[in-house]
Parts: sequence; C-alpha cells; structure tokens
Amino acid sequence: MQTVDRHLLTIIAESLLEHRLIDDVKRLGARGYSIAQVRGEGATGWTIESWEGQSVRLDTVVTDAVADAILDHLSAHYFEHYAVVAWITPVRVARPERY
Amino acid sequence: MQTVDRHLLTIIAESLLEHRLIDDVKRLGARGYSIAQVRGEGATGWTIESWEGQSVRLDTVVTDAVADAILDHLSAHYFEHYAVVAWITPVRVARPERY
Amino acid sequence: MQTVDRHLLTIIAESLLEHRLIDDVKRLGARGYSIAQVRGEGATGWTIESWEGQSVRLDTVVTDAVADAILDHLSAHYFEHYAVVAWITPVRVARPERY
Amino acid sequence: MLASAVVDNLLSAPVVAFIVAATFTLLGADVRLPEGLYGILSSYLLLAIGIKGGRGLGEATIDELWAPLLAAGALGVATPLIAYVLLRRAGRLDRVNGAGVAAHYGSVSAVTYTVVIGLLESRGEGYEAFLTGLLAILEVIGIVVALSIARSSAGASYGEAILEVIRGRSISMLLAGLAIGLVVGSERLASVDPLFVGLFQGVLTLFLLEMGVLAAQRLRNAGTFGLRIIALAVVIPLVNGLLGAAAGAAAGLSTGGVTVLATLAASASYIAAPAAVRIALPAADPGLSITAALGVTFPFNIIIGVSVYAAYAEWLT
Amino acid sequence: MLASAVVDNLLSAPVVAFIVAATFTLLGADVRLPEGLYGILSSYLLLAIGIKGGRGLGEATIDELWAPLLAAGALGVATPLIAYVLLRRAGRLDRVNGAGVAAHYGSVSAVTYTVVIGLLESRGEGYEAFLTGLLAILEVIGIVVALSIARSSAGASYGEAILEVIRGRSISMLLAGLAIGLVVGSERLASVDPLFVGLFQGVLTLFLLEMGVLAAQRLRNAGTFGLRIIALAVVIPLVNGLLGAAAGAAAGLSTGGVTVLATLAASASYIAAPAAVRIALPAADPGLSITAALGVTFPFNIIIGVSVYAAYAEWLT
Amino acid sequence: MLASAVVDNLLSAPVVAFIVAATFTLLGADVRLPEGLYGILSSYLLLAIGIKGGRGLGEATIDELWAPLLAAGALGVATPLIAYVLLRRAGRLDRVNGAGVAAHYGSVSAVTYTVVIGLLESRGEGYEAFLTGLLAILEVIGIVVALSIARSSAGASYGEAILEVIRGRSISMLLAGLAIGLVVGSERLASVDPLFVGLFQGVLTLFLLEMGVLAAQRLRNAGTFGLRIIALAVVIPLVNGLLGAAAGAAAGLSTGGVTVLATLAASASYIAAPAAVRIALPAADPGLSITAALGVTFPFNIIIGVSVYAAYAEWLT
Ligand SMILES: Nc1ncnc2c1ncn2[C@@H]1O[C@H](COP(=O)(O)O)[C@@H](O)[C@H]1O
Ligand SMILES: Nc1ncnc2c1ncn2[C@@H]1O[C@H](COP(=O)(O)O)[C@@H](O)[C@H]1O
Ligand SMILES: Nc1ncnc2c1ncn2[C@@H]1O[C@H](COP(=O)(O)O)[C@@H](O)[C@H]1O
Ligand code: NA
Ligand code: NA
Ligand code: NA
Repeated sequence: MQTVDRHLLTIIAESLLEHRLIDDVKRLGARGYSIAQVRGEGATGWTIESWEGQSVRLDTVVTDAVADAILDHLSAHYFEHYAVVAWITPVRVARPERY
Repeated sequence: MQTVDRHLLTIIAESLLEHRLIDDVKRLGARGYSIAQVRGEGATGWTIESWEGQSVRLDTVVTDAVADAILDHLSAHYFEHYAVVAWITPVRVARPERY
Repeated sequence: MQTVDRHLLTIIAESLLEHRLIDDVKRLGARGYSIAQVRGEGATGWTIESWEGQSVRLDTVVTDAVADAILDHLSAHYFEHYAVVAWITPVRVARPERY
Repeated sequence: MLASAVVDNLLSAPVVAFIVAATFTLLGADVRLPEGLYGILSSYLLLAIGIKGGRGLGEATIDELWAPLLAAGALGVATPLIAYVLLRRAGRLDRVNGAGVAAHYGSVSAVTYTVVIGLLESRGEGYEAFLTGLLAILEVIGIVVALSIARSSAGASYGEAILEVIRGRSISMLLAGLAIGLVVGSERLASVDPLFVGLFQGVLTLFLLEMGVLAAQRLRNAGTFGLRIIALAVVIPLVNGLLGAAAGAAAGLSTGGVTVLATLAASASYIAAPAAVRIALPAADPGLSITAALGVTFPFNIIIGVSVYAAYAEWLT
Repeated sequence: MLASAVVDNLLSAPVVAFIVAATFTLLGADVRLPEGLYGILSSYLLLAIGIKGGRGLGEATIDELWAPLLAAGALGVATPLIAYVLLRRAGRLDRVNGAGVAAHYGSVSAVTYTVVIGLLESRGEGYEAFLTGLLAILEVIGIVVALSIARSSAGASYGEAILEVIRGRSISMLLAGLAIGLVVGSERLASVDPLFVGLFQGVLTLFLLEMGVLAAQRLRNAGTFGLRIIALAVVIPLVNGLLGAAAGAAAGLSTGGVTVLATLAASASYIAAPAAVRIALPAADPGLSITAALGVTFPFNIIIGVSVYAAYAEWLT
Repeated sequence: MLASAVVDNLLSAPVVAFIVAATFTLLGADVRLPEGLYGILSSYLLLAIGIKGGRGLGEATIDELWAPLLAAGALGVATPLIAYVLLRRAGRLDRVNGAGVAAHYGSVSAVTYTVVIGLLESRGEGYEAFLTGLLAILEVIGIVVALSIARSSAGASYGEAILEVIRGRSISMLLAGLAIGLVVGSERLASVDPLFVGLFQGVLTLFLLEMGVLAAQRLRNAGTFGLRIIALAVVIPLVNGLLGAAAGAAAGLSTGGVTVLATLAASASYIAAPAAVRIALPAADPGLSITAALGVTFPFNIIIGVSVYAAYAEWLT
C-alpha cells in the first residue's frame, strides 16, 4: 500500500482544556483528532488526575508544519501554567489528502 | 536490551466495526492487539462519537508485511463507507518471536 | 519549535500490575507517565481482559537509557509469568529537561 | 379527551425532563449525564420492560395472543414499506438511503413504548400486558423487511446485519427480561419490585433527560437534510400509527392495547436499526436516519404523538 | 442543644460513611467507589436537590422570596471578600492565589447543603424549601466577585470562566432539576419519588463515602501548605457562617432557613470554583484551594460546622 | 424439604437471571451489562452486606460470638487444606497450581453468601446476623493458609499478596459497611434502607445476570482443563460444605446459621483470591482457578449447592 509520511502529535492535558485544545488544533490545521481518557503523573506537584475529572489524551495526525504550529501554540499558551505534555511521532498513512 | 524493529498499526474506527476489525487483524497475521475507547472528529460529517457508542482505537504491533496487508484490507473494505482512520508507527520490541 | 529526541515506552499489562509498574518506571528514571484503560488479546491463552478488571496501558516519554532500563526490568520480572507487552517508539519533545 | 391526554402526557416528569434537557442544550448549557450512564439506564429500561411483559405473558392464554401476534407481523411488513415509498417519492431519497431510513421506521422504539405505557397508567387505563412481547418481534421484522428492499446491493453482510439485531443487546435484554418475568412469576418478583417497578418512572425521567440532549444535538443538524425529510419524520409516524391502531382494533385489543400498538407502529428505532443498517447498507448516510428518527420523530411522538395515537384508539374501539 | 445536634449529625449514615471512608483511606485500605460512579452520584444529587427546590419554589410567593434573595446576593459579594482579606492578611497569599482560594469560599457546596438539610429533617425542623434556588445563585456570584478582584491579570479568559461556571454541569443540573420540579409539580412527581426522594439519603451516603476518600487524600497534602492556611480553612467558614446566619435572620427566615443560609455562606465550592479559577487564573495553585476547601473545610463543615450554624440560627432567631 | 428448598431457590429472581444470562450467552446473544456496571453493583452488594452485618453485630453479645468465630477460624484453615489435598491427589495438579486453586476454595464468595441469605429469608428462616462478620475473616484466612503451602516458592511477594487482599476493595468495602452499620445503628439506618435494603434483591438480580454471562464464558473453557478438575469443582464444595455445617452445629448456631456457615465454607472466591494468587504465585495458571471457581463451583452452589447445605443444616441441628 502506498503511504506517505505524516506526524502524530500526542497531547496529554488536564481535562479542563479539552474544548480549548480541540478548537486550537482545528484552527491550526488538523483535519481530525481522537481523544481518550487517561490519568497520570508528571512535573506538576498536584496530580492532574484530580478527583473531579481525568486528563485527556488528544492524538492528531497532521503534516510537519501543522505539528510544529500546534506545538508552538501549546508552548506559548499552556506549558507554563497548565499540566500539559506533548510529543511528536513520525507515522505513515494512506490517503495523504486527509491529513 | 536486544530489540528488533516492528510496526505499530493504529486504527480508529466506529465501534460497530470492533468485532470485524479484530477478526480481520487476527486473520491477517496479528498475534495480539489492544483496544481502547476514544472519541473524535474527522472527515465524516457525522461525528462517529455517536450517541450510542464511542469509537474504538485498536493498536497492534506486527511485522512490516502484516501491517501492509491490514492497511490494504482496510482500504479495500472500510475506507470508503465507514469512519476509519489508520496510521503506522515504527517501533522496537523485545521478544521478536511474539509479533 | 526546537525539539529533542526521546523515547516513548508503551507497556500493556494486566491491571493488577498497575501500582508495581508505576513504582518501577519512576524508580528507574521516568519523570512522568500516563495510564489508560485497554482490553485486548495476546499470547496468554487466558484473555487478560479478565471479568474483573481490564488491562492498563502505560505510556512514558523517557531518555534512551531509561527506556532500556525499564525494558530490562520488565523482561527480568514480568515477561515470563504475566501478560505484559511493551514497545518503544522514537518521539520528539519540546522541553528536554522534563524527560 | 385529546386535549386532556396531551396535558397529562406533557406534564409528566419524563416528558418535562426531555423538554427541559433539549431546551438547556439548545441554550448551550451542559446537562449531559456522565458517560456510561446512558448504557446503564437503557439496559435497565429494557430489562424492566421485559420483566413486566414476561409477567403479563405468563397470565395470557394462547387464544388472546394469536390475533395481536398476526397484527404485529403485518405491521412489521407494512410500516417499513409505507415509510420506504414515502421516503422515495415525497422525500426523493435514493434506494439505499430510502431503505436505510425505512428500516428505522419499520422497527420500534422501546422508550416511546414506555412513555405511552406511563401515560396509560397515569390515566388508569388498562392494556394487554403481553404487548411487550410484540415489541421484540416488531423490532426485528421491520428491519429485516427494509433491508430486504436494498438486499441486492447489500450482499454478504445482509445476514450478518440481521444477526447483529437479534443477538444485539437491545433485543437480548428485552428477551432476557421476558424470560425472567415469565419464569419467576408475579409473586416471587415482589422482592425485586422496588428496583424494577418502583424506580421505573424515575429512571425513565433520567433517561429522557439524556435523550433530550441527544435529540437537541440532532435537531440542530436537521436543517442540512431539508424540510422534506423533517416533514416526513412527522407524517410517517402519523400514517403508521393510524395503521397500527386499525390493526390493533381488528385484533380485538382494548383501547389501551390499541394505543400501545399504534404507538409501536408509529415509533422509530434509534438503537437496533442504526447498527443493522450501518452493517447491511454502509453507503446509507447514518446522519439522515438518526436525525429523522431521534431528532424529529422521537420528540414528536413522546410530546404529541402518543396523545394522537390514544385518540386514534379511542375513535376506533 | 448544640451537643445534641452534633450527635444527631455525627451519627447520621452519610456523615459516618464519610468518617469511615476517610479513616480507612488514611490506614491504606481501598474503599474508592468504581470510576464513573462519582459523576453519576453527583449528577443524581444535583438533580434531586433541584427537583426538591423546584417543588418548593412552586409553592412560594414573590413576597416570601425577595428578602432572602437580597440576602443571598449580599452574601455572594461579602463572603468572597472576607475570605480574600483573611487569606491575604492572615494567610499571606499573593493576589492571584488569594483571589483563587476566595472564589472557592465565595461559592457554595451542594453536598454540604444536603447534609444540613438531612440534619434538619432528622430533627423535624422546617425550612423554606425555595432556598435551593439560592444555592444556584450563590454558587455563581461568589466566583464572579472573587475573580473580579484579580481581573486585570486574568484578561480575556475572565468571561470564559464565568460562562464555564454558568453552563457547566454543576449549575445546569441544579437548574434543570429546579425547572422539572417547578413544571411537573408535587402531585405528578409522586411517580418519580421512589428514585429522587426515597433513595436520596442512601445515595448521599455512597457519595460521602467517596468524598471521605478524596478528602483524606487531600488532607494528607495539607501539611505542605502550612498551618496558617489550615487554620483559615476553619476560621473562614465560621466567620462566613455567622454572616450568613445574620443575613438570614434579617431576611426573616425561619430557624431552619437561617441554618441553611448560614451553612451555604460557610461552605466552600470544590466543583464549580476549581474549574472557573483554573481558567481565569491559571497561575493560581489549584492544590492550595482544593486542599483547603475539600481537605479541611468540607469535613469540618459536615462533621461539626452544620451544628454550629444551627446554633447560630437558634441564637439569632 | 430438600426438593422444596431447591425449587424455592431455583425460581428466585436472582437465580433465574443467572440461568437466563448463562443460557443466552451460550446461544450467542449479548446480555452483558454495560462496562462499569459490574464494579458498581459489586461495590453496592459488599457495602449493603456489610451494613446488614454491622447492624446484626451491634445486637450480638460477646458470648454468642466466640464459638462461631472459632469455628470460622478452623474452617479457614481446614477448607484450603482439604482442597489442596484433593487437587494434588485427585486433580493431579502440581504444588503451585494446587495451592493457587486451593486459595480460591479456602476463601469465600460474598455473592454465594447473599444467595443463601435470600433463600433463608424467602423461607422465613432466621439466622445469626453477625455471620457477615465471619465472611470477612474467612475471606482472608483461607487465602493466607493456601499461599503458605507454596510459600517457599513465593518469596518476597507473599506479604504483598496478603496485604493486597486485606486492603483490596473487596474486604475493605465489606468492613466499611460493617463499621457504618455498627456505628449508625438500626434506627438511624432507616433513612438509607430504601437504597441498601429495598433494592438489594433487585441489584443482586442484575449482578447475577452479569455473573451468568461470565460463568458461561468460563464454562466454555472448562473443557481444556479436563474432567477431573470439573468434578473436583463440585466435590470440594460438597465436602467443605459438610465440614462447615458440622463446625456450625458444633458452635451452636441455629439451623439458618449453620446453612450460612456451610455455604461459606463451600463457596469459592473469585474476587479476592485471584488477585492475591496472581501476585504471590505468578506461575500458577489463573485460567484454571477462575474456570473452576466461577465456571463450575459458583453456578453449582447458587443453583443446587445452597439447598444441599440447607439440608446438611437441617440434618445436623
Ligand atoms: N514523561 C511523560 N510521559 C508520559 N506522560 C507524561 C509524562 N509527563 C507527564 N505526563 C502526563 O502529562 C500530565 C501532565 O504532566 P505535567 O505537566 O508534567 O504535570 C501527567 O499527569 C501525565 O499524564
Ligand atoms: N487526523 C486525525 N488524527 C487522529 N485521529 C483522527 C484523524 N482523523 C480522524 N480521526 C479519528 O478517526 C475517526 C474517523 O475519522 P473520519 O473517518 O475522518 O471521520 C474520527 O472520529 C477520529 O476519532
Ligand atoms: N502484538 C500486540 N500488539 C498490541 N497489543 C498487544 C499485542 N500483543 C499483546 N498485546 C496486549 O498485551 C496484552 C498481554 O499480551 P500477552 O502477554 O501476549 O497475553 C494483551 O491482552 C493485549 O492487550
Ligand atoms: Na415503527
Ligand atoms: Na460559601
Ligand atoms: Na470456601
């Protein structure tokens, strides 16, 4: 099967940010995303698996440029004050026109 | 630790397809898989996070050939009419005989 | 955005092991992790999606050395008797000091 | 009579909950129940309905059963065909989408059924308790008939789709409830009545709160599908309901029983049918059916329809 | 009087469940309810409280309502300001953290409200049923006022935070319940009473079991924030509770009603406020507020506080 | 007497639900409750059983307690040893698997306990309410004893496994319930009775529906483990049940109490034991124990066993 290279951007964030992150990634060029419930620990002293809601994991397969734009946006708006973590994985997809 | 290269195939699909996808990947050579509940948006106008059930995310670590065979199968049988998305990530595993 | 290379170690294990795995990865150098609920099938005859609890998926972004140390540990302590699967993916992250 | 039935129904807790939730949702407020509760409530309702029906079935004789059974069978065939013809002619849908939507109208909605039962009980009107058994039958036949229309295009997945319906949770839970009600019997069921009878209206209220949110979300999209489809989503139930009332009267049911059968015929499935159609007719647009069945027909039926069907029944018996 | 109220409250099933769960958790035993149940129970409680309030509101006249409404408005402004001043002066918090924590104390806790209602009912003491309506109002105003203090630093997200509170599940569920209760009315609600009335104390007990676990987990961290904050988490409710009692008495409420209003003023939000503060004041430490509101104030209020506020009310009416 | 007990039990709603669910599952129909409900129902049952036991304990005197306690202790030691010997000799299991399975038979099943209680109550037969306390004790001892057999091979994780059992949700919930029941007392518990007493049989019915699915899934695998193991999964409970009846009679319990103790001795754990064995004896095959305990012994006990143990009790008292 013919595949092309894309980037998978994975974001873990406190669930409060879910709607904002969805808006952000769509505005910055993502054509789709998937969200799952997760819990975890990180640098934030206060576990973000708060008693109220869990964290969300957002995965979106995008082009190199979009991945970078979203990462820049996260860094500018969320990294300082919110419990947010993100990483980029190289992936291959069929149907390049979709991502 | 000695590791070998394999491929991680990730499929996101409407939950209705869960049983069929499991049968497919097993038949095409996957020796294991993991499934998680997700929700999301994509090209399908109608959000597949239907009011009835969410989407499923199926991850399976397989050989290059198996990954390609499954992707071909998805393309032939599901890509047109169903809300299905898939990508392949290069991974390293211990215990090569298991995948 | 400036990024550096790290490794994403993904572990799928019967949920009984959750607390032990968390202790292990933290002790071996992981600075954070995320856990999600999954179900699946693998080499273990007895589906680990037992009627009691599901399996857990633990993702942790770490340095090369830490990824190897954790994989060694898994191999020494869990691979034989427990339903545990693990793989390593190359990823890029911002904020290298966090992982 | 009609007016008083409308008011009785409109002011019942479940229907008010539905309307409140839909209104809140349209205003942007979040009244969704937590994830996971939807499945729990719907399983409970199906089981409870089944148990109630099983109890009733245990007290029915074969003599009472055959005519209503025949009527249900006929309705299972006629209602999807009527829907199909209307959807193709008046709705201008193509064959696959016509059959897909028709399957929803051929099948039934268990929740609409519970709303009409609630209305009857609040008015102290009796009905044949064994009718729940017909619910399960009607749920299947209508889907089978509608899918058969587009069968040639469906191929191998046709059988799979039917199996999916029969073995799926929706019908299985109902049948499990029927079996439990039938075997355990009224007297021994007393110990579980606080759960399955006492809480029923309350759980239905919670469930309709959630349905209000979902219906409002669907209703928002309704625009995309055009006025024709929306109009048909009201016309089809009114036609099928009348047919159901006639069939019920012909089968000799009581006024309450006729109301129930009419409501079943008029109701549209949004649980069993979508899954089956998705499998058998993947090319059909699922948004179309769900918007019609859940966004328009369901609210119409539980808010106004059931009172109309009660009036049909009044008139025909 | 105070002693007997303390005992009545202390030995009630919900409070005992809270204490047992907290104790077990501190001893390392796992009594957490399964994931997902927390959300279900809290949605149920908010709806049930709302329905009850809506029922009461339906029987109240405008004449009875305006004075308590005014009192609630005044408390909504005064309690977060008092909290802010105490937290900055005595607690030595900076402006952002002071405002963040103050928003929690300006808002209210619906569960604390249900505990005081339970105490009143077990003692056969009446109260104005429409007070539930004030719950929703107080929940919002206090947050708005507190966030306004730090507004300049908050920027664009201020409005977003307020919207988040108003449209969020916590207030929406309460308002949906109020609407349902009001429209359906006492008589027709009888069919859903087994769920929303009959099970109320039992569900509250389950919920407080879970809260006991969460509070104990928070309490463990309390050390990190220093004794000053812990002490303030007891002092602020005692002060705000007195103010609430005075406002209630001035508004002409019954002894029971004064107890309720005092408890509302004294209680600290741990659902609506955290989300709002997180959005409007991201630089505020969420651990600080939650530990104070959930780890200290909440247990203090439901175990001892409510009895103190009952004594305030006794004394002022 | 035995026949009538069998019928009374067989036709009770929970047992019928179990059989219906198992049958449906074997026929390929889906009657699984939605994910998440299993944990909710089991937490509820454990808490409700605990509260009931705590109530009973509050009314018991030390004089009544010591003999049954001694009997329970003795059974906790004897039943896993008997199981171990049978499994090694007749079942030809190796040491690790023998000990692993024996731990399941040494421990107890809270659901089997509730079924026998239901049977006694439906027959109007009294029993010592404090026996629930023994449930928690028996649950632990049997596992400890069985694991000790294979201790040398277990190493460091032995202690960890025991801790896991004691702190785990299963025992903690039961103990939390006991504490709540004991402290709150019968009179004040009345407000939560609609939840914890009224709904009990209904929730148990739902739970057994789910258990029927799980047991049927296990039963399907039973073939792989050979007839010897299946036979032992019936013989061990019959032997241990007789021992339990004898111990209960010796301890001076009533006929009902003896029935309960016999059932506890006969029952096999499928919640606490699997987790503990998995930790302490990772080399043991978990499929073996679960298939025996859940796929064979559990259905045998709730369908037939409890009536046999009632007959034992009748005969020995
Ligand atoms: N190294 C990591 N690998 C995977 N997930 C992480 C990592 N660090 C943090 N997380 C996740 O991101 C959330 C926020 O992290 P933090 O901002 O570091 O508190 C945590 O609760 C984890 O779920
Ligand atoms: N670019 C993407 N990245 C990640 N997940 C996606 C992406 N596009 C679609 N999805 C997921 O796949 C599902 C089906 O997508 P689609 O077929 O595009 O409607 C969506 O609901 C998302 O959960
Ligand atoms: N090849 C695979 N790809 C993805 N997940 C797997 C794979 N094999 C096993 N798993 C997951 O790991 C769990 C344990 O696997 P196993 O130890 O092979 O029984 C399974 O239940 C699956 O959830
Ligand atoms: Na119909
Ligand atoms: Na307050
Ligand atoms: Na036993």
